[in-house]
Amino acid sequence: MTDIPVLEVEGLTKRFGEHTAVDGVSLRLASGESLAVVGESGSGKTTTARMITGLESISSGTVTMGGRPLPGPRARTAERLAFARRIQMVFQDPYTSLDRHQRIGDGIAEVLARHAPLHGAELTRRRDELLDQVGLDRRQADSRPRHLSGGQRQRAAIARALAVEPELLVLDEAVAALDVSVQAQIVNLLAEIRGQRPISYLFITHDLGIVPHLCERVVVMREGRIVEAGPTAEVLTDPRDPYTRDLIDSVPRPGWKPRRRT
Amino acid sequence: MTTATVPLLEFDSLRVTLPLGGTQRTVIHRVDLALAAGSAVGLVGESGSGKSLTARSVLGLLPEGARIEGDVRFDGASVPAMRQAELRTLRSRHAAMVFQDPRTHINPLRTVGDFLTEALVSVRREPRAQAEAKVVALLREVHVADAERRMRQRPSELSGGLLQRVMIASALAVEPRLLLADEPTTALDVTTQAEVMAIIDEARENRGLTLLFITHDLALAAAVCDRIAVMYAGHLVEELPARRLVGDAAHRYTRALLASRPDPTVPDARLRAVDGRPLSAFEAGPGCPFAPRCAAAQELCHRERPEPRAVADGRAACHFPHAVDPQAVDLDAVDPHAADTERTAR
Amino acid sequence: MIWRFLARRTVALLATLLVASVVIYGGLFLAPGDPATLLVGGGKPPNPQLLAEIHRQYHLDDPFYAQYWRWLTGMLHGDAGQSLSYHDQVSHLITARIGTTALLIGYATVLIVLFGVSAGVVAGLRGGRTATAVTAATTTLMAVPTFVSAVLLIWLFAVRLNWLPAYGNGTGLADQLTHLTLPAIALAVSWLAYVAQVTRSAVDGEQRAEHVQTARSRGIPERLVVRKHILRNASGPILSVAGVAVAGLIAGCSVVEQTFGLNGVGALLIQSAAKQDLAVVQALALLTVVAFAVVNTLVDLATAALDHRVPVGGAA
Amino acid sequence: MTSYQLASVVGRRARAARLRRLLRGKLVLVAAGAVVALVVLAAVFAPLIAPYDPNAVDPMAVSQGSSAAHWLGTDDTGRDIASRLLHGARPSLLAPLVVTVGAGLVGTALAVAAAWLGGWWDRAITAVLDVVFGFPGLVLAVVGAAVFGAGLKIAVLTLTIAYLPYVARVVRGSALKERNLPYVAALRMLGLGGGRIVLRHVVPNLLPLVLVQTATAFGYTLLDVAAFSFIGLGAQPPTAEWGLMVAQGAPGILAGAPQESLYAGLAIVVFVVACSLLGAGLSQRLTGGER
Repeated sequence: MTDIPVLEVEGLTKRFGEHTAVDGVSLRLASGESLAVVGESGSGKTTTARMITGLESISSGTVTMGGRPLPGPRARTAERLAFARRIQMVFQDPYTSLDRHQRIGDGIAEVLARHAPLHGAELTRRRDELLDQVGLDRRQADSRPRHLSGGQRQRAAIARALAVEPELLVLDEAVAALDVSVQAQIVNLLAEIRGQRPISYLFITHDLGIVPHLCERVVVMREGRIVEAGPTAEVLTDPRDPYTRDLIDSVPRPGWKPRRRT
Repeated sequence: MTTATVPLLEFDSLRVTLPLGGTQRTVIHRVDLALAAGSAVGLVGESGSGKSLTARSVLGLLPEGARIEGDVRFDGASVPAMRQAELRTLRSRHAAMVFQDPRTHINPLRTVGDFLTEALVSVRREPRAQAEAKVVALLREVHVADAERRMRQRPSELSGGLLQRVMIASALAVEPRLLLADEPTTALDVTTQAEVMAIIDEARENRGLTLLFITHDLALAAAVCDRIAVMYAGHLVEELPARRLVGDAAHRYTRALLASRPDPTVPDARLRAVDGRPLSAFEAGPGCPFAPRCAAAQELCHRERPEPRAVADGRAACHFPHAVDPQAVDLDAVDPHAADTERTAR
Repeated sequence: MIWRFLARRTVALLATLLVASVVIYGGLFLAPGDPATLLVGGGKPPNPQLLAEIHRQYHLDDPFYAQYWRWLTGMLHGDAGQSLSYHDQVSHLITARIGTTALLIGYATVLIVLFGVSAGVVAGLRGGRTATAVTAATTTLMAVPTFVSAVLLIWLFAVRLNWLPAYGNGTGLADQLTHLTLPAIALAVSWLAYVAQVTRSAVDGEQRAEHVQTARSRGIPERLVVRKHILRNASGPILSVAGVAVAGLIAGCSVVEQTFGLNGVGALLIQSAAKQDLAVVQALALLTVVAFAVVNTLVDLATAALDHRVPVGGAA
Repeated sequence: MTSYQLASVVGRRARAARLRRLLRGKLVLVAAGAVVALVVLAAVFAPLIAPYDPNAVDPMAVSQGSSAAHWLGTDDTGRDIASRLLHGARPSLLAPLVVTVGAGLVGTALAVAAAWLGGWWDRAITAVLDVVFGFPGLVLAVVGAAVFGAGLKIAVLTLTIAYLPYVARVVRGSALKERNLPYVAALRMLGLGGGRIVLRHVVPNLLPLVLVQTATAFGYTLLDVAAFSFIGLGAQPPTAEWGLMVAQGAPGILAGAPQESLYAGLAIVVFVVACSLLGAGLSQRLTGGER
């Protein structure tokens, strides 16, 4: 089991008409590992994530999870549920990634009931346990999304994803829409969750700043291709690719001065 | 900065209330800030801090029904007291603003050239040809290649980074003395952000502009500004020289903000979160607005609102400012309870 | 790009009209029993000899597509057949009446554009009380159906005040216009209210747009902000709602013509429907659908020309 | 983010105005709701509250004005107008109700199917609806009357078909937006079936919109049905129906007895205004202030 990678992506490509959005991307993610995919707009990072999660069709290349291919669009219920337990996703916008008419707790209970033979009190107990893990209380569980702050909604989205106990969690710009002080809370929460259970992260981000706090390895994408890959500390302190260097040099930090590339 | 000269821009106990939800709600509690001519000040805060409204008050662009107490003075003249004609002169000749999202802030139906020359032709009565030559030169100055062609294009044909340069050029076109930049790079990629900031920095230097830079990014503000002013829930909580930010920030909130965005290239920099979410100005209680989230808060902090006091060569509105230690940067002092980060998550 | 857009819209228009014509013609065969009885006209007891004659004259024993094709090609040549209740060529009936209808619709259109658009613009720009007043007035007017406003207008202006004639067409342009004034108002009023409401919200929306705020922050005089930014950008939605209104007038004119005793094609449509004179109904229904579709297409084209953001090609 | 502040700045005048409208709106909403409820109750209990048989002719009391015996007067055959209005509320309300509910249900189902299934299904459904959209409702009803003979049933059927594309267009647009929201993708990834996502999540989220649409459309459908009866192709005499009453009272206007037309017309206008205010108020409550 440990030898089989959680996720293996080979030559993944996406074409929209004449435009190639993702061009031969290959990734490998071992069990419990956390990988950051860094890139700017148009780098193809989100399209890559959407192909891996089955939300976007694949032009060419393969995605295997635990040695099995992605289920097709006409997959049976059992296959779909099994896939759900392999991979889950937390989306960028906490305002639209929750059903606005469903109470937070009900949303989690719905997912739990779908995946586990849980009923009544046991279901409620498990639901509250999940909510507690992400730092939400009963009052928030009984609220609809619009009464929660951005950070709280993102916690709810994380709890919902954890309800199926996935092997891999794809975080698609999951903290980008939040205030700076709240971003840190969510990043810490994610780090803590990984400390407690065997889960892998695929962290899609444009923001290099958070990467070292969550991921051991990083790949940098530009215009659909991977330009650099390696251990986070190595890539951030000693980038090989000029674009990676450019990206790192563009992050404001003490003593930094904005410079034009041209 | 000598006290004898009049600052180009001065906020004097500015307080703003807006009619929201049936009552007059406070959106800015208190802002005291002076910008000397030629200086650059970064106004930093999270959502609901009131930083954007503070900038808007300079151009008299506050929402209808806004009530202003205190004063905003441009070159000694009170902006809230200005009549329409004076306000128009201020906007068209002395101060210009760069907005966050150029895509929505530029009329999508008209050409880039129309947008750039509009103020020159309609307000300053410059001949069209002269105005066009001027803005084409400006586009080149902000490093827009192919300026003549861009003039004839419409906003939808330009990328976000390019459009923001157009916005900057249009601000520079009126040869203002004050540039207000409201999160000009938030909608842009990091590499584009660096370029756009470099362009603003360059223009400021070449023209001796005064800059009020609104952002949520402390490090970015510190990189292009002389002084930093931090806002929280409608209060200006700290003001200090940019170069002393990292070591000498006295307000707990400023330090917390710094600790939640450590330098990614420094190994083992620790990410420290503050509990809770940023409050909006109208949610602030009677005490220090940051007290509910502050690890060092005492009983006094919840009861009494701190007055801004001089700390080193800046000011901070904090009952228990972080003691400045010139020897070491002790970020841990922000957070005396080691378990606090974890409590956040629980 | 624009030509491809034009071509696509034209093809769509023709396809719609083709399907519509099949439906209109095919409706005849939906009715239970022998379609010939329908063609005779309601009320009369079917006379076998007459039925046989009609079968022959209308080629009712041919297959459907052949009949349809004959009918359609006839229509395209201006030959809409024979009306059994009016004992006249359908095309004669129509040409004699279409002028009145066109004048009525034109009159109502002018009223809508003149008063509806300006009320909306003023309400949108001034906001506050003006907007509330206009919204209240238009909400009420939209609820007044054409036939009720017609009856009210007749009662007030023709009976009580005796200012304007209530019935008939009149002779000569001036007299015709006088006779058409009350009908045009009755026809226009609810659409005028609708156009005013949409115009108000379009202007109000632009008024609050961020690019308008930019223009104000640059010290552009308010008069220019209004003209070059607010009205310029709101003109697309205003134009398209005006188009919808004109299309609505085409559909609504029959009620007005009927009420005011005007001799137009709308009244003809109602009367022949009541007599189940299908040849006339089919011709007029097709004419209405054509006019309706052409107006809609023209408005779409004009909107696209005004606002280049409307995608005209395959890719935006 | 600053967009919040921006919104509050940009929404300036509107927000203050909306606030005032909301306060006043509550009163208006209650008033409109009361009118609608009253009319509906009157229609339901018409036989109990109407003072006369709506079809009882009284040659001794022809075209009378208001009196203690006949509150709203009598028509040209001496029938009591008040009783006819009360009874007339039944077909006048029921016919448009069937049209709106029918068009609302079928239109929503078609729209959601088109948006959810996408591709070929979407194109086919949209094309059909576009053709129907090319027929003005009244013209379709007139053709129907010409083929099948005049009557309310045929009017209801044809108007239902004519209204379909209006409902479906709006709902399809929103359903498409809804389908592309991340929460739908999230639910799919969580292993929920398409049927459950549509019925338990997407449709409930569209419901406020459909409700507002139908509430507003109801009033205007009533106008169309009444117009159809007015021109003589809908309800047939001696049925008491509002549109027909306006028509039957029309000759009386020139004769100086406008009461039948006026009161029937008034009934239509008041009820439709109440409906559209109710729709507007509901739309603010149900779809406003979300997110």
